[in-house]
Amino acid sequence: MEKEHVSGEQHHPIRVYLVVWGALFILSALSYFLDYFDIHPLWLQRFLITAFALIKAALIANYFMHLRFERPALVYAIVLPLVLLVVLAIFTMGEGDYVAWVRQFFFGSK
Amino acid sequence: MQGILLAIVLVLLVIGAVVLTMSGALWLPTLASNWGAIDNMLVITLIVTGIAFVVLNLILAYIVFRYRARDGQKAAFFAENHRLERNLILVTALGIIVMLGPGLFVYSEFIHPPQNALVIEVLGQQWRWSFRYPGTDGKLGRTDPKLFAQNAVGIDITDPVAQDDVVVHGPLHLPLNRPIIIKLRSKDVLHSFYVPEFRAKMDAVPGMVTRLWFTPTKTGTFDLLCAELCGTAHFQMRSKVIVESPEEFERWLQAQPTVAQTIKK
Amino acid sequence: MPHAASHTTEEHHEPTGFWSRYIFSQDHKVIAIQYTITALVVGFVGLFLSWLMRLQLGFPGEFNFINPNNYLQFMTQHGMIMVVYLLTAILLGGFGNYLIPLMIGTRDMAFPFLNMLSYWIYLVSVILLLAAFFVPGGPTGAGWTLYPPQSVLPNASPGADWGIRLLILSLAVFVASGTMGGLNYVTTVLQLRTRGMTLMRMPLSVWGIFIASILALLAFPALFVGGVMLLLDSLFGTSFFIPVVNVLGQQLGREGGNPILFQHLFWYFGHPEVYIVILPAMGIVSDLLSTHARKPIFGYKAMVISIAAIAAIGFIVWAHHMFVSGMNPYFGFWFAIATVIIAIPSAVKTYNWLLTLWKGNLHLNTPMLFALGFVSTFIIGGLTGLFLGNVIADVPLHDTYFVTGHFHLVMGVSAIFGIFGGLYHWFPKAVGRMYSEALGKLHFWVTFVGSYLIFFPMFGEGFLGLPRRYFSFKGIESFSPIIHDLNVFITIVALAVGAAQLLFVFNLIWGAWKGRKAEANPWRATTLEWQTPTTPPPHGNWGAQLPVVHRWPYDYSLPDAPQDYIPQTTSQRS
Amino acid sequence: MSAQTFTEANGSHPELPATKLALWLFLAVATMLFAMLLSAYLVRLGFSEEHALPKPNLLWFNTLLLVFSSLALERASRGTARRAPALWLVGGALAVLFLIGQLFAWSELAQAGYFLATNPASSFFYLLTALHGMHLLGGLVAWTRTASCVIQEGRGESRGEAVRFAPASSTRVKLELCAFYWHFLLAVWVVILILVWMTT
Amino acid sequence: MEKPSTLREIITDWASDQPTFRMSWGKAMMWIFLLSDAFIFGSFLAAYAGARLAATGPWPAAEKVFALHIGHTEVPLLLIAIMTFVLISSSGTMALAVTYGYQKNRTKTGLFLMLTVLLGLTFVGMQVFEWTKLIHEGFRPWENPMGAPQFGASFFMLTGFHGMHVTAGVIYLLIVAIKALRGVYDRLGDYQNVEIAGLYWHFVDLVWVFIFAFFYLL
Repeated sequence: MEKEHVSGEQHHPIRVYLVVWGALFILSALSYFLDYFDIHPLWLQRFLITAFALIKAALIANYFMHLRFERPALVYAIVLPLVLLVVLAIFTMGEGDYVAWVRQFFFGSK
Repeated sequence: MQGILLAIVLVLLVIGAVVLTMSGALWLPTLASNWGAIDNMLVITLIVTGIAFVVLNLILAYIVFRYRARDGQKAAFFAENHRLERNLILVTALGIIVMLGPGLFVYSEFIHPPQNALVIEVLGQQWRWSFRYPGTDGKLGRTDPKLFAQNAVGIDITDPVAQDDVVVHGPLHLPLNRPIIIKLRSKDVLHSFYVPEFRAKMDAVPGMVTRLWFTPTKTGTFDLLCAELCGTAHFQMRSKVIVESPEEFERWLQAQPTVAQTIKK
Repeated sequence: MPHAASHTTEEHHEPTGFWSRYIFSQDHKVIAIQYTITALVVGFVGLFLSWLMRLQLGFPGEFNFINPNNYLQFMTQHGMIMVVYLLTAILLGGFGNYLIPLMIGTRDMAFPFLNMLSYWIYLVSVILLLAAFFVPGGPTGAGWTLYPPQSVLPNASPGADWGIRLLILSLAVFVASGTMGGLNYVTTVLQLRTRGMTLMRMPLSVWGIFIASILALLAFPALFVGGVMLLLDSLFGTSFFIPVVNVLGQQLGREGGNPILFQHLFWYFGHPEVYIVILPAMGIVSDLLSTHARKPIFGYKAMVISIAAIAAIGFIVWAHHMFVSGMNPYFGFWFAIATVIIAIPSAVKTYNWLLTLWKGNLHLNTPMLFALGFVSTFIIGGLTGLFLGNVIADVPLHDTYFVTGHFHLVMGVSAIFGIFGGLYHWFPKAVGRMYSEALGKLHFWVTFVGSYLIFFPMFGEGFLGLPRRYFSFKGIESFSPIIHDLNVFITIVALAVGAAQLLFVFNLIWGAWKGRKAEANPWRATTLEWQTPTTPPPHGNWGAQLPVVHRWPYDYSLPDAPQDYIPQTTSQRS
Repeated sequence: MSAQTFTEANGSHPELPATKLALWLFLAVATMLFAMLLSAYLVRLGFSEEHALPKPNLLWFNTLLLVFSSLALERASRGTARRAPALWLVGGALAVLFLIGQLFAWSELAQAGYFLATNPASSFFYLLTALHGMHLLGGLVAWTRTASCVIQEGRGESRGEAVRFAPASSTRVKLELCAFYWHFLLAVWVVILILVWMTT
Repeated sequence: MEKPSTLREIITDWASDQPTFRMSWGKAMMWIFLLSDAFIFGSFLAAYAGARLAATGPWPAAEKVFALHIGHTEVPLLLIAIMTFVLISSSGTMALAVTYGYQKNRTKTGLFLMLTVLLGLTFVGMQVFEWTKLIHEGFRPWENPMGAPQFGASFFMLTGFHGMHVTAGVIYLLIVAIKALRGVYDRLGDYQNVEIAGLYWHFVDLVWVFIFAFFYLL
């Protein structure tokens, strides 16, 4: 068992945390301003907000939760199942859109 | 003893299943719509799965008969055979492709109704069915679930297209050999439009419209059932479907009062 | 790892006193037995409810106390009890608790206190479930699928106010209990295996339970979320799932909800739930077949891979329960293809069972009979599933008795057979006494033949077009009179099979009380639980030294070995 | 043999060729990608009335090309070292022809007035075929690199008897993996074709 | 000896007879629990997306609903922005507490844990304020003056469930902090319970990132 991978023995310089912390602030502020100034086109705004959220989540998981320093066996075991959630989201959203379309199409008033 | 008995029971099971299937006593009711393709798919699936059923159960029966514990018998040791495993997987995959492949094409047909079809609206509510036909203009008037507060079928009575629509609560009359699109609505909970002889089935969902289509190919009277649990009297939510010649159908439709005549503004 | 170190070397302090030993015990074996007994008791309630339903169907109008309302309530409670509170609880809570620590060679679960809590919370959920019989309106009658709007709209179905709320509450509590249990099982399997016990040397029972626990951890959340939203719809009048509706002439102030959304959430849980039930049963049956046929399991790797594959694919097929639900019709293509792909790993398992038996030396003891019964019912149940997964063939069969027959055989009878087989198999280890073989065999024959007689005709009824969840079929002309005769027949068999389960209960109680003393390893099995120093194993299982594993668990009938089995703890080749 | 592997006394892991596992992982990711796109396609079709898309018969011909390409590579990976280079080259050439055929199919679609943004069916058709083509292009890169090994080894063997590749030789593994990737792409293509055919 | 490839490492870990995740049981369990919890929140968000897309009423603009008046200017989403910053800050202090835990620095660990608790309490307090304000403005789970009823329902459901997690986290951290300050972990010689609590707390923050993006901003 490699020693450097046994958790509880990592030593992270505090500087790393401060940088990540700062990045989180900046990204949150950026998302906020995207919304505040209502940046157009809308798809770009939505894409950026989603992308920033994902980056923030990755930062938190990687550095604050130390996922980056864990052995890949854990990392993959935690990250891969999340794909199944993406599948769920695709289909619930597809269903929502479909129902909205049906209502628009048949009842004429959304 | 147990082994022989189990083998006999399994063989009897296979024989019973085959006889029961062949006898046709418990088979689909006579088809009365264009969905012969669905029947064919059921037959294909039945053949594929039937072969698997018979073969696997007979093998099991043979095993329990042949390899039941006896004095001096010792089990053979083998734990793997990659070639055999791969071949079995290939055979299974082939069976599945044979079964599903054509089914997907039929399904594609099922969800793409023809253009020239007669559109009839079916409204489900606890616990009865109502039907709406387009009148002389061939179009159904606008509906909205919010309008159930105003009239029982939720039609927009200010819509000019709706004036000549015909609403009936009695049996559903259908013309022979003409594609029908059923637009399903529900007033309260989930229902399901189900006529066993037509094969087609679809849930009615409140707040939206679902569709299915078929072409009646036999005259006669059929039961219309509800196939989605919809509360206490679910089992009594029934109506009749009367398939008749196009002329008779027209005559019947002309005789019905229109929305303009029945619902006051 | 100071935790782990202390756990492996120290012996457990045997708790003294009745309460801490048998009631609030943290011993995984006691908890397992508590789970099993509770689940069986509530299972008998479910069985009784099915009798009532069958009585109504077989002899409509003869029993005045069964009206359409409480027929639906019986039906709903029966489904819920059987799927969740019996099968899930007994397979994960009962077998999972008993087998995991013993089979992987550890002294207890990773978190014994959490384990105990899990049982008591489960008990609370059972009490909440049964309490629904005593609230105004009775339990909900919306079917175990709880589809809105009918499940939550007042007056739309029986028990739509207090019944449904209590049920959701009970489910939420169950989810909490299941999460505690599941965390324990997964952590234990991953972190606490004894020396030499690699993952690929675990018995398939542990594999089945392990993967099923992961499924439970990932699937129950969707049920929880669907339940919370349903509860809000019921309690606070929100409109997640309720569109504009008009119930019995009354316009309700709901707007814009989508009933199909609930179905997606429910089946995102519901389909993996099927595998939560069947995977442990598959694992148990694999072990039983191998042990009693004195032969190594065929294709162990393929078995493990197919368990994992079934679990993974099981998460992306859920909407095959919704082919005619009015969802986006194009979803059908995706879900049909994904569904039949699952047939391949399932088929692999069946082939491997048969190949395990091939050229074996089958000792047809009661557990083995049930395992063979499992294989047979799984074949028929699985194959009929292909009709329902093949999207267009599902259209005429959906919501008919074909579906009823299919899922009863594949996840009802099959899973129960796995449970019966497992209970008989491990009974000598758990109580140290033998059950009566004769009674056990009688129990098997009645149950096996009876199950086929009950559920096989249902496929025919389904082809005829008989819709399920009908209180009565009177007045439907298109159904031939044969339906009535069939229903009478099914009802009579069902009563007999139900009564036969009393044999089983009697056998267990009598066996535990008066049975012949069991040897430590009556089946001459290789797996670790049979190698414990004492039978039944005490708290801590292993005495001073943890076992060390040297081989896979299926070394039966090795050609030049002195015995026809070599325990996993044996180090030399011969 | 199985008894041996299972009864080893130590708990070490079995040897698994890393390249093989890497390919499997890559295929898993690629499958996810295509699956997501196809599901998005099906989702999207649900809320649109316009599904029309001309279906050039050329596509069937292309499919045939890809089938033969796949078969040739498979033969090459199983056949003798002497015949492998020829089969290998034929397989690659067929794949290139398939790609050219796809371009013709595109132009046929464009001539019929169906462009990337015409309707959901057409945009997804372009997207899916383009993505599939890219994967095939990537495959062709691997094919080129393997080709040089095959030719070299084939040249070395051509004077001697008809020998097969040694079962564990690195060339053999490369050939097998490449051929397997081709089968995967063939399967993906068939699924795309069938789904598009059925839904439009 | 070069570092083994990722793939090789995974295979080694999963094929060995050692604990698969090379960490304590408690930490492994927390990770598995968080995965399960991620499925709860993921399902909540997926369900919210499905409900929102199908809703018939107009979807209210979140920046208007959650605007605050400062003087006479209306600042959209101000409170939410502050809440986000508070929660991120608490994550930062938590990370520091964990680091000092590694160094077995009792006072600093306890101090930063307490700070995290305080920030968490602030967050919950602001959430309570937000709820009160909205309820005063006529927002109910079943209706709201701004449009689609699903808006209020989703709001109370998502933030309520997240708020419950934060509250539970506050209590959990408080216990850990007290234990740390009283030197329990010093006596154990092991501060990993702080790390495990940290995992939970960071996860709660991580979920808020998505709620912030998908509910308030989109």
